[in-house]
Amino acid sequence: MISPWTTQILPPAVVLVSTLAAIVIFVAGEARQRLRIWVNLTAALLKLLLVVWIGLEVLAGTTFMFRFELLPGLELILHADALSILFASLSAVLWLVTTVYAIAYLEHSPNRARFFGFFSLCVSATMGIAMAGNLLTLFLFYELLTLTTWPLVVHNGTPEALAAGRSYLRYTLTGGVVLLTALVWLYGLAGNAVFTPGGFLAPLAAAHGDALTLIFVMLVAGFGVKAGLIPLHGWLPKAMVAPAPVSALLHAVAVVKAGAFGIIRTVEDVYGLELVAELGMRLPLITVASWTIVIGSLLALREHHLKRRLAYSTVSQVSYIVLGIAVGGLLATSGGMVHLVHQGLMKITLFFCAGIFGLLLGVKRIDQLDGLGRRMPWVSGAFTVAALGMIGLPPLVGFISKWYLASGALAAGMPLVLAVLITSALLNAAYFLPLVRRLWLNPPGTLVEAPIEIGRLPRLALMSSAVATAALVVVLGVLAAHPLSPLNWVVKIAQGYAP
Amino acid sequence: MTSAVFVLVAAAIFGLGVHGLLVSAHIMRKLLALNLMLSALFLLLIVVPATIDGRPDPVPQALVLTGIVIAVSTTAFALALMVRLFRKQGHASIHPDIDPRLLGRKAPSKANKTAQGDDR
Amino acid sequence: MSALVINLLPVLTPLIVAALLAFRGRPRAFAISAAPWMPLLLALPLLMGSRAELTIVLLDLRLGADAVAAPLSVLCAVAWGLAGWFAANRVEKDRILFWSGWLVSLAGISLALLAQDIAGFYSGYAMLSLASWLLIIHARTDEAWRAGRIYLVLALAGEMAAFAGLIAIVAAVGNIALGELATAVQLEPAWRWLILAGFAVKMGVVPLHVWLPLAHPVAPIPASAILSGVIVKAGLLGWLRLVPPGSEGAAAIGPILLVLGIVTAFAGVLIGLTQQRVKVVLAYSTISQMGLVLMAYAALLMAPDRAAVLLPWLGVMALHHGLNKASLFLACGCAPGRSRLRGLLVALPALAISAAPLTTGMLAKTGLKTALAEAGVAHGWTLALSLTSTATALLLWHFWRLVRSDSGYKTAHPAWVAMVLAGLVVPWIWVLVHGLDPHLLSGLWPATWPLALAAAIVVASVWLKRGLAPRWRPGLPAGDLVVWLEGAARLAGKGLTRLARAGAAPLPNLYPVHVRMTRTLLWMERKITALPVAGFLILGLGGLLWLVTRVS
Amino acid sequence: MTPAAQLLIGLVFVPLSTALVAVLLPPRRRRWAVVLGGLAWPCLLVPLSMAVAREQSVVMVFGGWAPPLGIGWRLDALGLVVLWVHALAGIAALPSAWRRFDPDLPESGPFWSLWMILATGVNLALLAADLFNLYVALELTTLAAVALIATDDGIAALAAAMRYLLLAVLGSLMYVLGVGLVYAQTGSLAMHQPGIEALNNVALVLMLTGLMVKAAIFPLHVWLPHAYSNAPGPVAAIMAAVVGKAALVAFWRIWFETAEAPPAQLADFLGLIGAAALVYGAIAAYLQPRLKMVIAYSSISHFGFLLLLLPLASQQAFQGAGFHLLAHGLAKAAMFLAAANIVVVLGSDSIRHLPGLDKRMPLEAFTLALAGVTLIGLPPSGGFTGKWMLLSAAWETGGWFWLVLIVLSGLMSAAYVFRILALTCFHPARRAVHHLHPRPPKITSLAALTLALLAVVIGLYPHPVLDLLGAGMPGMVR
Repeated sequence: MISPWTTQILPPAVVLVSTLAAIVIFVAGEARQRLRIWVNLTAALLKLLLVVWIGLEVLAGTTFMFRFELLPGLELILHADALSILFASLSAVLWLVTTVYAIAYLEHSPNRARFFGFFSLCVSATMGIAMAGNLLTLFLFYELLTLTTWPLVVHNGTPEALAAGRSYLRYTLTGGVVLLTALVWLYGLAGNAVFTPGGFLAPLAAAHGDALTLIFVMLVAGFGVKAGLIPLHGWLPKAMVAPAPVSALLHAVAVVKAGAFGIIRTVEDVYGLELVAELGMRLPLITVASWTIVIGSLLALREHHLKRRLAYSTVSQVSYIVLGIAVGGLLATSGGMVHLVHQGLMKITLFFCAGIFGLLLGVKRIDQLDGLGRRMPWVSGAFTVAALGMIGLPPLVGFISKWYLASGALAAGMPLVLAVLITSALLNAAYFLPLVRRLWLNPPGTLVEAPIEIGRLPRLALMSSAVATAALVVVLGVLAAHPLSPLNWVVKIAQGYAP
Repeated sequence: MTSAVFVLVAAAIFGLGVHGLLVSAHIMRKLLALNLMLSALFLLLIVVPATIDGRPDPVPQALVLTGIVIAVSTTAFALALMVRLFRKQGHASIHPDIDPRLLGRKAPSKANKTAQGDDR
Repeated sequence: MSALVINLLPVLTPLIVAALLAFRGRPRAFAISAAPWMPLLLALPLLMGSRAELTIVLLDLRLGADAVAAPLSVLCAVAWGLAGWFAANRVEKDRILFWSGWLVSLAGISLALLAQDIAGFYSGYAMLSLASWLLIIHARTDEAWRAGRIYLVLALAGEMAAFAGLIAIVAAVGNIALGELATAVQLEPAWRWLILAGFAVKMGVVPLHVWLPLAHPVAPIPASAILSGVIVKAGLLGWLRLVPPGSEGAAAIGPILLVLGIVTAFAGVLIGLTQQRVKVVLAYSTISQMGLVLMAYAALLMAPDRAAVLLPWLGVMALHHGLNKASLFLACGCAPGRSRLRGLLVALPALAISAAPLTTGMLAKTGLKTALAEAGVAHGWTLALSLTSTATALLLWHFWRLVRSDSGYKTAHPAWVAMVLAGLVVPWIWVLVHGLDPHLLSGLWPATWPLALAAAIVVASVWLKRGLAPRWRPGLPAGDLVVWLEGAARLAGKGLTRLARAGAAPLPNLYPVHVRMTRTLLWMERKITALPVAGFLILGLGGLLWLVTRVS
Repeated sequence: MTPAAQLLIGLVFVPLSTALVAVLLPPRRRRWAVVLGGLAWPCLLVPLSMAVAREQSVVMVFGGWAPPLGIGWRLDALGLVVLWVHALAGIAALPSAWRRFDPDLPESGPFWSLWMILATGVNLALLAADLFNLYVALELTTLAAVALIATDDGIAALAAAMRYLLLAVLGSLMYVLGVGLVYAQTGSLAMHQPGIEALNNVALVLMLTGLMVKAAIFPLHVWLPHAYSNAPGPVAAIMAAVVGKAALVAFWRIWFETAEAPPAQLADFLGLIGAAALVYGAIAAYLQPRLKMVIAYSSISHFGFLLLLLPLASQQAFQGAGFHLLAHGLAKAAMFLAAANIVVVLGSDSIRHLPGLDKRMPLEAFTLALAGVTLIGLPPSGGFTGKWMLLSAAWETGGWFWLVLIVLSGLMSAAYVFRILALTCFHPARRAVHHLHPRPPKITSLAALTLALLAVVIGLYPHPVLDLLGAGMPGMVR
């Protein structure tokens, strides 16, 4: 058995690992590349180990809880339940991969110390969000995330990067402000309460129904900004000017997922789905999510810039999570939550590949993809796998999420949701299959720029990270029923919420 | 009755002073006006409390004494400052259109528009 | 364990071989040489008849061969294998593309055949649909792309419809074994219709048939052989799996399907007669034949208790049509007009398909008639059936006249011969193995007169110095309906893009505002910094505060 | 008289005597004297804090002369907090001042003693327990501040100093007028006169207006931006940290202590003025072409923010405002110190020179960022804590307008802070080389950084300060 002291110290430790890494990187400065690489990798590995450890302990039934009183009656709580482990392990794994990728990707670019420093900070913020034990802590790390991702977005320093950064801040800070208002209000009503499955607001519903409704709307809006719920998605496609590793991490784990995770926590652990339904907020939430799914796909359809198309696809895909949560019930909840992981894997693969194309071949637009399959079969293969997964073709992970979401929707008696899912699947096919076709079947076009030659090792690192995540997309899909698969983990969680 | 007269007089002087302080361009005039206001103030301080009860009140006297000290030092300091200013810019006035405050010190005159250009 | 291996081999081996294609040099050569034999692996589970369960794979995958899959497995093993042999020598262009599509679709159909749970079946089916797209667009001409696009749209839409239906089942009872389906769940009719429609796309039931006439001509010959011979039957498999006979409420929809079937049977022939391209004609013949299969299936739904007898008959129909149609397609690549022998080799399957006496076609017809009899359908239907034979015969005569002048490969390929023989023999073996009563004598006359009628028409038309197809040619394009559909789709696409553009209006750029603000502000600051203004501001504010205290 | 009370004398006389000694010493020695004095008086704060924590306030009366005639000093929690800001900012400013006012430079002469006189004035203003005493203290502060601004010999600085002087004097005259009226009404000058009937509104308004001038509350702020932005770096830092705040504290005192029940509508009106200041300052800061101007206008915006305490007027709000006072003071001082170094290196603080600075002066860039975090009030930082307390106070009093306003204030600060950061670290022109002067010794940057860090860290462990401020103010609990 694990000592109580350890149960207290582990959650903050997980958060702080990458913070320390960031400090070391900042202090070490630009020149010390070797040191930086080692610090990055060791920190990533260490974090992964810690998360795994905590995960096993949680599986064994240990409760992790770290409390720190920020203000009288205002606590900073880090805890670890199954849900936080889900998110934490996802970001830990993907951080490791992305670090490898980023080291290779930025091999010759300036300001690497700054980049990796904020990169690590951003990850520790994400960890904090995963481990947060109450809304205040969640909000705190949510704001930190905004702060630490902004430098990454504007990293290139080009005018459009700055513009993207501005709109990113406009959106996220406004969202943060809305959150803060809701938070104050909520604390005024309910005081300092820990996340509890099924929510803790039910007793207040009778007295302050309208207030709770309004707060719910504000919370969802605040988190929805990062989750890219339409019409709060404007920043997302712009943020594509960031370097590929950033957009990969932003889209797969850090930012959008933080928003979705916040919505999950709000619905499941603060309000509880029953209360949400009671307040008449369930249907609107479903509507917004469905609307985002469809419109996002349509917008992706009309984009001819590769990364922007991927961005809109993110907008659409992340709402699957919200949709699953809002529909509720064991199946749909599992489907939504497992999509947190699955979408992350697929999307990060897509962005890795897009980044490699952009970096090595200068390919930015879709019509430049022609015939790249011959040029880089492995990367194109990874891209294809992820794209097919996005469409939801069996036996890839996307299929598993879709399967659970759809059956959950019907089990909850909502055939329209099923219609939305099917429409989105068809639209996904409509905007992903042409890319696959261009990669493999079109005659190679002429490159806009001469291919850039990078060292063998970096090239290997880039490709292997893309291929690794693609392999995960396949394996987790094929072995979905394995007791240790994300699916089963999520089903455990969902049983806690929707028995 | 008499006190009322004093109050009125003080008010009038004070008003004159304010006008002078604000409107006149030359700093010297401003300082003179300032001293005018001060004396009006002292007059008021002496008169007003005395109207409360018959016997003279020591406190205002003390206040006025302190006030006079402060007034003198302020005036002296202001004069010194004025002289410095005059030596620097050749005239003893602080009209905002003359001083280049909105411009970078070592990079005069262009800072403004280029600065706007910066965060495009 | 062995059961596991046996059931996994037909699915995994093609995939592994397909993966080998990716590596230049020896692996690729090996893969191409090994590919044609892959279908034979299907024989293993069929002969062993063993079942396996992989609790950690997909959503608890269950595999095994059963009576429903048996005829299709045989068909797949034989037809696909022989077509593979043909392809091994005849496909030179883009072999990697061809073989990867070939192998993956093979793996898909194997999985669909062997899977015993819903998710597994759907996975195999989806794999098949997507991979056969690769076979269709193999030529990569504009025509091929168009055919591929239309096929893909229809296939995906059908898949989604089927998905919706089977998800409805899953939502009710979870991912259960297909065997228990009939009894496990009662379904809203709407869902059942979705399933039927979804798989009907593969079957080419009118009006969902439009992809067939476009896909067959552009695909390489062996590819169209299996498309038309085997892959279309996957739709039948889907019906049998997900709307099994005996599931309640299914009997009610039998008659509707019956009508659909007869309509399809005649429509296929009529449109086919107007076509001038060999493979298009064959495609339409396939459509009409599928109409017959649909009728048989409808009868099966109406008489579920006789399933034990009717299923084998359905198998006979599938085998008969699959093998013969495949050999007709292969014929297109063997210049059949060049010698008497080749003419015979074309005539045999053609006669069989038009149900000449003593051919497997007669068997099929007999089976269908018994099925209808079992279903207790009025006698008029059998007459209609006989007429379909006449129509088919005319269509195939039309085909013969076109194919005679066909100049393709000059040499015949042994695989073709083998396929023809298989078509002659295999259905008979099947009948004998299952101990079915072929009704030889009673079936002779009903099988003869339609052909005689057809012959008469042909002779008459020749005697009248006319082509079989009348002078008046309704200029139906291949894939009739699809032309209008495409137009509609284009309009819809325009609408969608416009909508999308409206959705993503860019944020206004605040910059000009920003400059103006700066100017205004600096001006204002300069103004209020001037001492008079500042001083009066102070006094004014003081006065204002005082006024505020007065109001109450 | 308690021993703690004795220390109050130290707070005033240590700086004062240091100033006198500094005048007498030869120029080369002055710095040393001031360093000693500037480090000495903060030490007194430690025991005093304990004393204040024990019994809410430390009071002393001179030589038995009871007020009104005698002079009484009183140190309460609020004063203590500002004193701490003053002390920390002063210590942090030492290195930079040491470098800036090298004895070999002509203007260095008066600076050191002037600084100590300023310190004396500020401490006195924070201790003053009666209205007239406060006047004297503020006057002293103003004169010293003006002189300090004038130590930078530029025309701009002199003009700014002169403008500051004249406006401040006008303000203080109005204040004294008000004091006179108060005395006429109550016959007492004590700042807190329990049990008097409602204060004469004219007097109240006069005093408040006078103090608003000194605290640079919009629209009476005109002297501040030019004064701060043209003053020498360390001077700007010290002034930004305390001078305005001393006046603001006095403002609060008169509002809550002297006028026990000020008219409610006046409170709301002042709140509105605060709101206007908040918005105007933020916009102005966003549009400024010079770094120090940006920081100065942000001060104006935050003073407006602090004015929101009046309408909220609850003990919790008071805690929040006091804490924000602390955090903001530290952050502002840090920013001005960093800006001072930037000016030294670039020879200008025009923001068009900023791009690429993070390479040459990473510490300064980092300081600006950290202080910015506090100004925006992002968690976890001192700014956030103060904002949160004020927010929950607004929620409790049901002041929705104020709540929304406070929340938006963070957004508005974010606008100018991130503009500066974007320019400094990420602008395309970042690789432009501009001719550079040798950078000041690292310790100056470190001092600034420490202040900024402090401003953030207090947000993590605010309890001691909040407990200190827990007592609130008389007339606060309505």
